Amino acid sequence: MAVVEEKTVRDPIVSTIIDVQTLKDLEGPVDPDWCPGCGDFAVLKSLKEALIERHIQPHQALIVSGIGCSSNLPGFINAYGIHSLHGRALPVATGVKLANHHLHVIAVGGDGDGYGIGLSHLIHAARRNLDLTYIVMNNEIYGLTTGQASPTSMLDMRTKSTPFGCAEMPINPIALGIVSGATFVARTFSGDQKHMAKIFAQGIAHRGFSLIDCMSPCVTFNKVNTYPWFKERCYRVEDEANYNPYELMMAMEKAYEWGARIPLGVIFRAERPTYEDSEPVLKQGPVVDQPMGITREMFDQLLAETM
Amino acid sequence: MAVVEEKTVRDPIVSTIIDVQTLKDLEGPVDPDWCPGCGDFAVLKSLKEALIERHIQPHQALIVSGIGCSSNLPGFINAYGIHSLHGRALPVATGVKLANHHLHVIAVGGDGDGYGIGLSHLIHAARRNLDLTYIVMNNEIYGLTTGQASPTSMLDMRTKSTPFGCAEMPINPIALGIVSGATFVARTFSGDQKHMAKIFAQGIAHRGFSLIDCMSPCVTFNKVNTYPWFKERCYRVEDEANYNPYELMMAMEKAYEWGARIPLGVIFRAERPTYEDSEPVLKQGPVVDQPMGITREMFDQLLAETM
Amino acid sequence: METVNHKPKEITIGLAGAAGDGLDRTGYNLANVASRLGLHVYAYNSYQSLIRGGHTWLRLRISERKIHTQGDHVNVVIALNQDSIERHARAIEPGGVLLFNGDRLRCDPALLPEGVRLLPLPFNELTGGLGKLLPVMQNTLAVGALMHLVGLDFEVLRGVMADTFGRKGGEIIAQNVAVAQAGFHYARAHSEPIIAGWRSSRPRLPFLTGNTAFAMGAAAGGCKFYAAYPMSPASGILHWFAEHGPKIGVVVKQCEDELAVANMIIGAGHAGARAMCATSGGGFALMTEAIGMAGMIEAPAVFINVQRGGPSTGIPTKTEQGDLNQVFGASQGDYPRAIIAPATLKECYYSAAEALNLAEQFQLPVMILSDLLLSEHRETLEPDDLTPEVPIRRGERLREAPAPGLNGKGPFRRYAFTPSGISPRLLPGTPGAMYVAPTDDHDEQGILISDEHTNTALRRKIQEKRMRKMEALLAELPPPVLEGPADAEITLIGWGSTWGVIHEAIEQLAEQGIRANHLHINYLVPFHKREVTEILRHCQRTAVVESNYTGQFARHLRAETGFSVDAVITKYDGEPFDPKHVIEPVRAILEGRLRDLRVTEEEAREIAYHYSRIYLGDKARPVRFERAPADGYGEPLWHVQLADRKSGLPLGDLIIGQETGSTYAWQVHGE
Amino acid sequence: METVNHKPKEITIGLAGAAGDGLDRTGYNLANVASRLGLHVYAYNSYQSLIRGGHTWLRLRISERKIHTQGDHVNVVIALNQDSIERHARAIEPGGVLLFNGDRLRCDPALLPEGVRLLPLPFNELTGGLGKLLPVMQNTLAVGALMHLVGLDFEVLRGVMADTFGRKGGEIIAQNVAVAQAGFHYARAHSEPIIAGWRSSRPRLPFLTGNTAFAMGAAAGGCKFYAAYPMSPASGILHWFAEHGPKIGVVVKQCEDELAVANMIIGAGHAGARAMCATSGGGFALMTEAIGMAGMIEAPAVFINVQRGGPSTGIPTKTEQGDLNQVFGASQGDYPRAIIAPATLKECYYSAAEALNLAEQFQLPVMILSDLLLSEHRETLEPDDLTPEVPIRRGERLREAPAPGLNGKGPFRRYAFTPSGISPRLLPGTPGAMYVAPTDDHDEQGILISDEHTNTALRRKIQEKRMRKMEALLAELPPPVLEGPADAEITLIGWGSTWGVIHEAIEQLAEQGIRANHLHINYLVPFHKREVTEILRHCQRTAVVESNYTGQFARHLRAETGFSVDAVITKYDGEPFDPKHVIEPVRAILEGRLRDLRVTEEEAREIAYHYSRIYLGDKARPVRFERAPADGYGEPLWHVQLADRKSGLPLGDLIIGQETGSTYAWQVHGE
Ligand SMILES: Cc1ncc(C[n+]2csc(CCOP(=O)(O)OP(=O)(O)O)c2C)c(N)n1
Ligand SMILES: Cc1ncc(C[n+]2csc(CCOP(=O)(O)OP(=O)(O)O)c2C)c(N)n1
Ligand code: SF4
Ligand code: SF4
Ligand SMILES: [Mg+2]
Ligand SMILES: [Mg+2]
Repeated sequence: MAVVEEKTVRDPIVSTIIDVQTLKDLEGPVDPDWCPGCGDFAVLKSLKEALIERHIQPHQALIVSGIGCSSNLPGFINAYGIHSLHGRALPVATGVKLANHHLHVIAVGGDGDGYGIGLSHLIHAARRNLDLTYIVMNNEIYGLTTGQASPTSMLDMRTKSTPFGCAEMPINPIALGIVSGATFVARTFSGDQKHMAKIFAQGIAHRGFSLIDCMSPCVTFNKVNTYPWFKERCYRVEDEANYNPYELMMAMEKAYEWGARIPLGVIFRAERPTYEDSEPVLKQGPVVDQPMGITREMFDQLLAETM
Repeated sequence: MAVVEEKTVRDPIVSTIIDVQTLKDLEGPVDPDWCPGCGDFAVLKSLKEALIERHIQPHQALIVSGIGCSSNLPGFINAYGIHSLHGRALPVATGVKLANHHLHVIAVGGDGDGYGIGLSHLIHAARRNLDLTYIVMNNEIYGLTTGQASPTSMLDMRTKSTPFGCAEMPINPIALGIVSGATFVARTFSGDQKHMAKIFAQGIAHRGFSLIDCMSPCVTFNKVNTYPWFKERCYRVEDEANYNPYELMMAMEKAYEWGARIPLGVIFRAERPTYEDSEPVLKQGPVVDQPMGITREMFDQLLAETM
Repeated sequence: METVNHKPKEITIGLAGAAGDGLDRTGYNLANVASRLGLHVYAYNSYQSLIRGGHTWLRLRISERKIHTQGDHVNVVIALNQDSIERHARAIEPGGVLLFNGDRLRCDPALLPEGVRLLPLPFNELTGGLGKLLPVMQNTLAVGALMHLVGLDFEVLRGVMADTFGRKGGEIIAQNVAVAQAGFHYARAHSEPIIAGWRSSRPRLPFLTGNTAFAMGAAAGGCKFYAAYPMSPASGILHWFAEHGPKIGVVVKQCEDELAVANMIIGAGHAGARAMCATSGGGFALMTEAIGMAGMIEAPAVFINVQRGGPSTGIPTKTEQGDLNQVFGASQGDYPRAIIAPATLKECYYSAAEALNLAEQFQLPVMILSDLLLSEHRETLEPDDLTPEVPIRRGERLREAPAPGLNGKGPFRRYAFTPSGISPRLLPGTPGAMYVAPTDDHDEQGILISDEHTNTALRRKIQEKRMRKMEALLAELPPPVLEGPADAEITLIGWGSTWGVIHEAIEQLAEQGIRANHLHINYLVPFHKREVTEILRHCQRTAVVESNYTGQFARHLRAETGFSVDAVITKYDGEPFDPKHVIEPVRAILEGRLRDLRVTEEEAREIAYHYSRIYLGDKARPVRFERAPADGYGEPLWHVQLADRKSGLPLGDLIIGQETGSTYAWQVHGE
Repeated sequence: METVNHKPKEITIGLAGAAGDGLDRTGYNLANVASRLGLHVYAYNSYQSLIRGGHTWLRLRISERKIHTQGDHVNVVIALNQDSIERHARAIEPGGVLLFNGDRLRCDPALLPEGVRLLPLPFNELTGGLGKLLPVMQNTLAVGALMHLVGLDFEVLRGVMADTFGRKGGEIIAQNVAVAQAGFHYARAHSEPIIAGWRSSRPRLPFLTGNTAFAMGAAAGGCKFYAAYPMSPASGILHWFAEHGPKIGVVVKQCEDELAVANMIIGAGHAGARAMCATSGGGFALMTEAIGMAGMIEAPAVFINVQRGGPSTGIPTKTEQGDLNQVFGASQGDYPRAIIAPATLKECYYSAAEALNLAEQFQLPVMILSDLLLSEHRETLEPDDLTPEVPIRRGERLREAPAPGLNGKGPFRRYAFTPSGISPRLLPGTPGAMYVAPTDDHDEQGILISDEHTNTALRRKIQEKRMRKMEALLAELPPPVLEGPADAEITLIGWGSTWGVIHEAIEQLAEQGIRANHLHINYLVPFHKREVTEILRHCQRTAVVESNYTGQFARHLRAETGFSVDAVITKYDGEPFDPKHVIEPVRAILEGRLRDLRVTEEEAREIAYHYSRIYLGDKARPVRFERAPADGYGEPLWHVQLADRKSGLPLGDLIIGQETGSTYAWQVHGE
């Protein structure tokens, strides 16, 4: 067995409740530098409220983002964070989670980040059903790069990269999330922050992969999908008498609703074993806490296989 | 205006019918080197038959593949071809098509190629609705790399990379294709080659992006999803009295059917303008045939914008 | 038209404010006034990676003669917020002026160097009668005032405004002109101009960015397909193409990621359309696999990497030349390719066209290395510097399929093993010449050699065939030449965007009595090994000037030639070299002084400002700097006193390591 | 135990057939017989990129002493199909034997070199009574015969078979043993052994691939997370981990692509689990952006690139050392990292463990360069060559959050600007020390400096902090040493997998009276510039030996030291160097002969076989080779006569260019 030279004593992740926090406790070292009015402020606030509601302490949470205005979020909250690469929040988050599944790992980012360059990771993460929460600040534009079309920009929308109008059908994140195997798929809106916080808390509580698409207006570059535009259209599915997110086809129809009416809330849910459940090594607890190296007996056995 | 030094005279793409070909005319320079019994033989044959049926001459077709056993196909057929990179058949095909949209561009490859590493391109190509045909030889395994799990490997399947069983829900290519905006989504089976050829011909005839998922058994590495396994389960949706592929939700339910019964045929269709229709530059014909450079008047105008 | 012995006039104006203040638009309008007068302008905007707020610092250097850098000086500053006054007032040269909105801002006289005047503009008073005004109108007022201060013709400003606001209608134009006029009159009433009597009767000059030059050059050179995924500082090329594509017959495609971008342009290039794309290092990383494919299937395609500060996301709106290693090492294996580093705005234009030529003639990927400085700075050119009449060389192509049968009678041999390594192309769609272009290695016809039998013979010969193209390519490229006096004490070697600053530094060194000359390398791969070695062998002393930490080009030079330069003058703080950043190290080299990496007072100030912003709510500012011994921290220290911004009272001392730059402690006064 | 002056015995057995013939399993069983006897084996399998069919050529070299290459010879060939007889019979050395299934195949005596015997095995006759047999049983028969021919103990084969077929039950074992025995008896009755009396009383030797060694070494070194996307020739590591992960506590994840792989292991490494991945060049291209991220956020992670023939998809099942440029240039900008090139099987094991140490100690990405030869060849080791007792050095880590307040009392400074550049780590999950690890550049606490204000001071100091780690790292690494006589006529310089062949070539050169020595470089980045320069300064003549076209390492050496070697001995045809491929160029260098790149007769044969397969339906084979003058093709030619395989009648001449290797014409006889 290997000799670990500089063994380090680590506190185990404290999963018991230390204290209930206030929003102030969750303030990051710097203030957000988003444009005044940016939808991402509501997302940040909702995430803090959800962490409080779920009794998650700052050191128990790790927030991974990609690159974009929205992906600056981890810098604005008091928690562990990785501000990773454009489009790669989910694989980084997956690595963290598999190394230490006692951490609450939350991935955040923009629509370009998650539905553009990172789309494949989203779909594979969904079918993998790791216990991750993925919050997408969908402003239907590339904010940080100053206003090009995003994969959710609506047909014919004029942007810096499509001055004559977008020619591609936008991504339908809700429907995509459902068919990819996400077990919790929701939509929220920055103009309805309390509802957003509630959905975040549910998403975090959900065991398995949750995708939360947040309509988070970019007040600087998207002059179409504005707060009033959404306010006029959004309603909550919870308010519909018979809505059952566990019914796949019902959810699918809801997923396609976009126009005069835009549904908010948990559109789809399912129960499926998580990836962690199926990984035998994790039965012994997080691998970061497991012994390193191979014992002599095991080694001899492994070597014998080659002879 | 630039002086083109070595101007080359090219025949325009001959889009009229020269002659009807035989399978022999479409034989490639070398014989396929797939394992005897591999499902891809039927795909090759069906593609040849479909080209004949559509009266497409060898020089009018360009077949782009990725990397994999299946992606060797372009070498086995008499047509132009690009045997590109693992997962990149669709962007390469898109580039070809945008450069010369009079070519019939067909992308082919495996499930790992298209639903694994190349998944994001598939979804974006679908919503783009370029007039491309994409044929995926789905054997639910990585063939060329000798038998690891693929994104369509069934839950609990044992492979070289999952000796204790696959832990991820497989991709549902049909449902994914539909929600991504593909306007023609079909499933075929190598054990029903004539049907496959018919569907290929329809997919090629379809104006817009068509995704054709081919159940193409790997006789060497996939001992679960074999010919008999499929034969027992597959049926044709055309044989169902009321099946209407133009009805989204009907198609979606069909897309989820996988188990005791597996539907073959055109699962979903829609009519939408193609990307070529919306690109103003292509109204003048393929860009490969358009003049190169900028005229003096235009140049002066462009420069004036900077002053 | 310059008379002999007339030292060309010049002035540098700095505009400072927050992102979103409309400062760049204002600055470029101002620049256009000068360029319409036939004056030369060089503009560099130092901005941050955020959309609103933060700090933007735009320098406009205006001169009677062609200039190649932003220079070392600033004569006039327009400050749009309090922070800007604090940061930039101290840099104004004697005789200069600080302009700001007097209603909102004030300037502590202690901040002002001697001989610098203040010109607070009473915005409300001056614009009271001009209707409801947007905040951005304060910029307009300042520009009006500037017309007087720097002696530019107000009528030209009127014309620029008419064009700029043309689409918004006459009322808006009138309002803007009125505000500017108010500023102009106020300045005339309260201040002498600091410069006047510009000599110029030249026509309007084009004023554009390197990115626009790349785009226009490519279009002139026959580019028919441009694909991109947005990434600073390359996005300007996409924006230009998106805007102009339909007019000039270029298909423009924004893609889902850079993987798609690279693969699409290769597909288009293979099909016969000249194709290009641009990105920065992060996106380029994703393109590398495809670039190797282009090398293998011998498809023409052009890839621009506009470098920014790295590693990783780095400092995304800052300049650096740190991706040479990356571009050189793009993709696995050995394959033929070219790497070009244009040095000037004009070269951006022509190198894009030339890259498209080389890509088609030699059937390989061509990479262009630009950087934020080169791509995003704006500069005037002479009207005829750019021309649409660029040659388009398409290389060896067959018009139709060769007759059937080997020996000129066989199946089409797309990869024929010719002595030059160039195999004649034939485009897909041609009847009778079907072939497959495979990324697996293959024989002359494109048939794989990787599957049936170990074929060491064909493998060897096709690898040699491909690589032979590099010799033919090198022969086509003009070798670099030494500029300046042959007997120089020191030879400065540069690549890419540093041409301008080296050029100016050498002029200034000459004035200081130091003879330097200049070797600039445009073609990084293939490399003119023989010619460069021959030049360097005769140099007295050599130094590479480049914007990165490790001296990537100096290493490349050594790798290609075995020649080790005497020194590498590097800068890796994100801002471009000013001439002084070259001159001072050159003097140090000549005097045998070592480079001092310790934190300077200026840097200690920067670090203290950062500390104040992050930890003290931006309420304090650095006021006193003292050097102190190690004092328990293992290195000499800076004690920087911070004082309350409002009261001026000292708050505490920030202890900064002089060697590491570490912020060790914050000692609150009285604690 | 070897007596002095006893020249160690050795023999090389070649197995040739099609993929899917079960030839590798057969070969490795055979090898295990030898390794269980304590004999050393070196096995190299030359296979193609297809699943069934094609051609596979497995060489097993068995020796009494430790050997490091597949050698230059072949003494016994087991041919499983007609093609294999044709291709390999001619290479058997005098005294050797050709074995094949006499029921199906025949050998044209013209193909057989003098002194080589045939041993056709009458399969049906010998196995008639043994039940229904799978085709693969012909291999078993041959192995049985081999036991006699090469003097190995049949009983040991019985044991290997029992273990191999253990799971399939006693009946299968019995059947296999019976078939083998039939072969054994038949050989004994019809042939003398060609070697006997092996001296060995050592214990069983481990016999494994480089990939297995990497996996085991990593596991022993504390790897807790392995991610991969399948790619030859790296997949063996994935397969080993997938099989053993649950038993040894390693989480193994197959991902959707290499982008995910790289980013996942960085996430895991950041969270505190030692993490590794492996791929080949194409996949590595996709990992590069993430590697730069690891450099920036200072996350430990290990990336193995198992090189194969490039560029692009290239020759996927062939070996090459062509990715040095790529790995060196991975990602944009300058960042600290290490690149290690293990040279032997044993080093594969220890370098994986060491890479994990360096990654954690210095908090940076570590890249390992292997290649197909090193990773996929199999070799015996001494039983105690590998040990699980490897040191695990985790580097500077804090157990708990420092008390609040700057000056050891502040927020946790993850990126503290320390003199060594190493900032103490603290794992996420620790109470009270929350920080963000950003790919944007940042201050000591991880707060971005790219957004609010141009911060040239902090940017400079953090870039220097990161890069300082390279010095500390270099100091930790053992410098290379010169092996062999100090006064050698020539110094052979290698890196990676060429160690073995250089080692053996030097031995053989010594026998030929040529004194050579050997400098092998294990650490490519950082580079022991001083030590290497010092060694090379004293060498008489120098040559780098490497498997690529451009001499990437020779260039790297020049770039790092300025030292240009006298010659580069390259090979880029996909097959590894045999000792002769080093010895002959060394002699040429010493004699001042230039390298001749013209197509040899052997190569003309290869090209003709390819032509026959592709264009003549494989019905012809080359029979006569004549050199001819240029004759209108601009270069001297080979005229290769092809004859009908069955009738032996000449069919025509293939005209091949000697310089280009181009297949110019096929002249049918009588036309
Ligand atoms: C590989 C790579 N390509 C491109 C970029 C440039 N880039 C930074 S942010 C961004 C898109 C931002 O859009 P989104 O993800 O929607 O975030 P938002 O700013 O709108 O919140 C892009 C393209 C990058 N950083 N890395
Ligand atoms: C970037 C990259 N990663 C990995 C590989 C190795 N590779 C070649 S084919 C293949 C998968 C093949 O599976 P699939 O696409 O399903 O095709 P099949 O062989 O099953 O037809 C992989 C992973 C590669 N060539 N390139
Ligand atoms: S640009 Fe848009 S997304 Fe970015 S901070 Fe401003 S409002 Fe928000
Ligand atoms: S391995 Fe499977 S997919 Fe590949 S050729 Fe053989 S049967 Fe077909
Ligand atoms: Mg966005
Ligand atoms: Mg497959």
